[in-house]
Amino acid sequence: MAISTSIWIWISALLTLAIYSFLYKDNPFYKFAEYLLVGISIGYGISVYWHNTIITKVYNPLVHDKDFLVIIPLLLGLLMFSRFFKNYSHLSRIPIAFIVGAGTGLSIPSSFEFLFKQVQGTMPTAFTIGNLIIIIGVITTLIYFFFSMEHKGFIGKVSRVGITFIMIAFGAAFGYTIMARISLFIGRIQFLLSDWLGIIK
Amino acid sequence: MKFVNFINNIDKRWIYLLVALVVIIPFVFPVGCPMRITPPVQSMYNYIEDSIPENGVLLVGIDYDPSTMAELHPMAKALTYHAFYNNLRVLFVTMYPQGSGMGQDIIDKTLTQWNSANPENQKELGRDITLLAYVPGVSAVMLKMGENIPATFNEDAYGNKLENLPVMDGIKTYNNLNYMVELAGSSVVLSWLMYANGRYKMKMGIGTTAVSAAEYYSYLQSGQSNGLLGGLKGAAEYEKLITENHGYAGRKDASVGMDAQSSAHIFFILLIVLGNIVFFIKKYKEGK
Amino acid sequence: MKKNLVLLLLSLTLLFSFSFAQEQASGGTDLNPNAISSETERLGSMLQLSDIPNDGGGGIEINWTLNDSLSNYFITIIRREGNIKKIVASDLLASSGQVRDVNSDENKSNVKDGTEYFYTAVLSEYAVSQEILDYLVCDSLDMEAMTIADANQVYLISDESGPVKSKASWFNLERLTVLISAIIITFLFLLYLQLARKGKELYIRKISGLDAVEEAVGRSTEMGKPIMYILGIGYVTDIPTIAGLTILGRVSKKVAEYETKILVPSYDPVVMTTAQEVVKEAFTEAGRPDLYNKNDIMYITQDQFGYAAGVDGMMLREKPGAVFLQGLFFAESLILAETGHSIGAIQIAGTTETAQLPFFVAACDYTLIGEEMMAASVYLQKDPLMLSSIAAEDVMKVIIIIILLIGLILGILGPGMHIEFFDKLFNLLIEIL
Amino acid sequence: MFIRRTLPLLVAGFFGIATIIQFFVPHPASRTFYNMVLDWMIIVTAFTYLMAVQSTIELHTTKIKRKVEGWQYSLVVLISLGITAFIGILGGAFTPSTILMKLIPAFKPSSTSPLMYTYLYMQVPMQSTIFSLLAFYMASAAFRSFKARSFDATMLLVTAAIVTIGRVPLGEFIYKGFPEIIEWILKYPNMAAQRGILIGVELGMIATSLKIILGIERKYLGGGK
Repeated sequence: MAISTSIWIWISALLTLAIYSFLYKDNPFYKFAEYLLVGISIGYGISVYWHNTIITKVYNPLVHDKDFLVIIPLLLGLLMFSRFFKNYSHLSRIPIAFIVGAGTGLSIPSSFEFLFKQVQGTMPTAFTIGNLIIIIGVITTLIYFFFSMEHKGFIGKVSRVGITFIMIAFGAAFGYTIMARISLFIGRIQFLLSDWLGIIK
Repeated sequence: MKFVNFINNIDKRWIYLLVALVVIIPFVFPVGCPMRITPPVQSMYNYIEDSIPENGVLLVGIDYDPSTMAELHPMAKALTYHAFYNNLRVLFVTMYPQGSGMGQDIIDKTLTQWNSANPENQKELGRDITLLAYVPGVSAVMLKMGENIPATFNEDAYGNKLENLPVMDGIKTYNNLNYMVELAGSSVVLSWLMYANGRYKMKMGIGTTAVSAAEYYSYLQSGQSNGLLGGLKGAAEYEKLITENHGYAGRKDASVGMDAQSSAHIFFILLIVLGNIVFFIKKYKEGK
Repeated sequence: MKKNLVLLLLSLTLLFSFSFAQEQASGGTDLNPNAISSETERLGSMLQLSDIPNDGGGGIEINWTLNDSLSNYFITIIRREGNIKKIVASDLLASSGQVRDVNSDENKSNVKDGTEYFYTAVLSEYAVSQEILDYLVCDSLDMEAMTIADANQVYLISDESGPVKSKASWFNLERLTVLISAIIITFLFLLYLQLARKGKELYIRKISGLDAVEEAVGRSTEMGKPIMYILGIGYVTDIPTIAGLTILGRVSKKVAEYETKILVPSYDPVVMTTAQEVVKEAFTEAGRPDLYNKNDIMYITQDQFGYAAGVDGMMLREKPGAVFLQGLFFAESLILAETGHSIGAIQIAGTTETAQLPFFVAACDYTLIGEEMMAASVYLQKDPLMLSSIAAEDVMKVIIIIILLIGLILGILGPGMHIEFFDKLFNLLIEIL
Repeated sequence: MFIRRTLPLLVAGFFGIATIIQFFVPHPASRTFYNMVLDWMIIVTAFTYLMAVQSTIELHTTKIKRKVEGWQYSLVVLISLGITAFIGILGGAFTPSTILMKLIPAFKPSSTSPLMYTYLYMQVPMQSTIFSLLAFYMASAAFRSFKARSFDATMLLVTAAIVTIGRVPLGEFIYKGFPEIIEWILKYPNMAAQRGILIGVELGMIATSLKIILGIERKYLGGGK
């Protein structure tokens, strides 16, 4: 294997290095890459919204299917722009209220279902030390999140056990995330050493 | 105290440099740390090795994008090689537009490498392997595959009609496929388990990122999946298995990374320990 | 506790009706293992048809039971509606035992509500050829025939089952428990709301980290540095973001009192404009509307790492003395917290994402964990109406703990000590949840 | 006053309650409503994204006009944004658009769209590189911030260390029992605490959602009475 001849690989490699240069210190190369990323990610977002929303959800239903109900969200969306006119800026609250209202309405039932699944999963189907630990862990953690009682005396001790459980969980999550992030760095190094420079097989 | 001050005021760029070295050096001078094969990896390997007849079909779900490519790409490659060694046909399928690029990349690389290493057993795009075209709809697509795979996709990702491809001979529904390995780091795994495995009784294994591996252990326990590859380590174990049993000699993306992974983890532990020693010395001195 | 009892009782009734329905549907045809080779064997009417319960109509469920020895055979299902025949599914494994004839996105009127349908099954050893499929749906086929054959194999045809009609339900009984618990929490909430209105004082414990807000703003002012408030990458529909906005109101009021500057880089323009209004109001409340600068609350980009890079760069340029990270955070959390740590800012973080909390705990001075953060936003308002939600949540927690304890006791007595009665009760409890 | 405050609260309340009721009703009418609300949300969200684009363009044009330090970088943003959006809209997002295929016959329905090139070779490498910077930040955090200050922090540290070392070949080489220990930690104490936190968070979410629907929580509308 030898050094890559593909212009695209070179672009990727140079941009990768430009971002790593930030580890040394902030510099024009990093700044260039940073701003470039902002620019192209917005450009990408516009394109995706254009094809997946504007065309498929607004233009096609309106023009091809003659579904005039689409005009309502269209107007709601346009109301967002009232923000640019001082006297009418409050109108933009209506589309926001719509998104928030419908969003919370959609989330409440699934939150409950999720809750049930968690409680159900905690039930000890077999009597083992492990299951006992799970029940104790869940209950003490919940008691840590008690707000209408002061954490003193018995409650205080129980919530101490709860926070210990929380810390063990955080430790495990931390360990696993270290592993994943190092894998990502390994991935970039492989790209640089192999796809670009061709040093390793 | 001098030492403590030195450590405390150390420029963090030195730490960055060390991290980089700790990862890069094992690449250039690999050690090849011995590795134990974990049971979930072994069972996936055994299923593909023993339970799929020659010319059987392995379906591989490429449902990841470049952000988790480092962990999942090596798995896809190892699985493809394993299928080639056993003369199985491989079908790639993706539920995400970005997955298409990933799949094409794997097919490209594995075919070139395989054919140069095994001139006596050439593999061909369209006959032994292909990538089904991307069709939007996720769960709708999975369900439709249970009724008619060729009608769901019509074409492969290279624009060839599926009915003209030898790789698709006799493939109509999930029943004609022997095994599926789903590679993903997101909730799409659950959809596959619900539809392909739950509704159509497709035998399934999962390959996923280190972050999700802990979560997906529960699918292993429930028997919805009979194997699990977790993170770069899982991929490395799989590479080890095909190396030992089939004499695989190509590039081992994951195994090569394992030395780096090991050394980086040790380095992290050292950092934490050192940081704490300094912390306690300082506390002790201040306490006096 | 009374409510809890009602929940149990209601769910109990529900459960019985379910098991009753299932009993009705059971019972099947056992078949001679050699059935397929013997042309005289009858399959009988092996299919059980039913409307799929709790759906929006347009769905028929077809069940069958076959002898285990036939589990590797293939089943093809044909539907008849008047004289029109259609293949519903072909080459199903006989062992799968069930298939659903439903509407799909491509064919929305596949199954019409109220229409009478009849179903027939065809059993074969190997996959069905296209010719046979065509033959099965053609008019000339006599549905009374029991077997047909082609060059490869013999096909066994069952008696026709039906008629069956699909219908739409108005209430999904499977979701009754959700409805009941939603009613319970709403009731508790309204109860405490009423109590609060009548002047009952609701207690909320001190949340460490909140008292640090003033200290952080003050120290930052002393050093002549701005404050940075990061709302994460959530949208205004995300509850953690809303909680973050509430805390922002409080922080910016302090900022106005200290006459310093607050920077709010945003990920989402709606969050940005909302944040602008929140800050503007807080400044007005503090009597310093003149200090409010709309441009200090700016939009960066709606791209996770583009945002992280942007905020990171801004942090290094502006060197804020205090950094607040309150909202929804994902992988970018560590970049932000570590950069904040490196410029020596006091950091107060809070999020509901469990995967990110370890880094906040590690790199920040104070961290509000999960529900603590949401409680903090309530605590800051000190509004009795708001506090009532905390009280309702705590009662729900007590209920959950009690259910868990009941489960534990039943678990010890039932699956643990194999006392059948408790075993049944335990399974019932699991079923309800 | 009505339009400013009451109407938005009514809108939020109506759609909140309607979507909750929808959850319990499987009838086709309710499903049509559900799909309609989802589509509406997608459309309105697209407009809020448009606002985002407008804000960015405004921010950077102001910088360029005023020649703020580093204004050249703002030019980078505007130019790259313009080019990407242009080729994206004209040339298709994931697969080439029909216009592009007519203009340049080399593009087939199965080939990669031009936008995907900027995505695969510019956006992706930069994003995954920034992601991998986390490995470095984490190293520095491990060194500087991970102190066994208290019993809690010690627990966190010890667990993190066991998981970190036990999940790599070298760790297994050092002590064979590591995988079992880690499995145990993940399955029991870790799972228990995760559940406890999640139950708390979900309860908090439900309570806040209720307050929104009832019109008690109104921070999302911005301040103002």
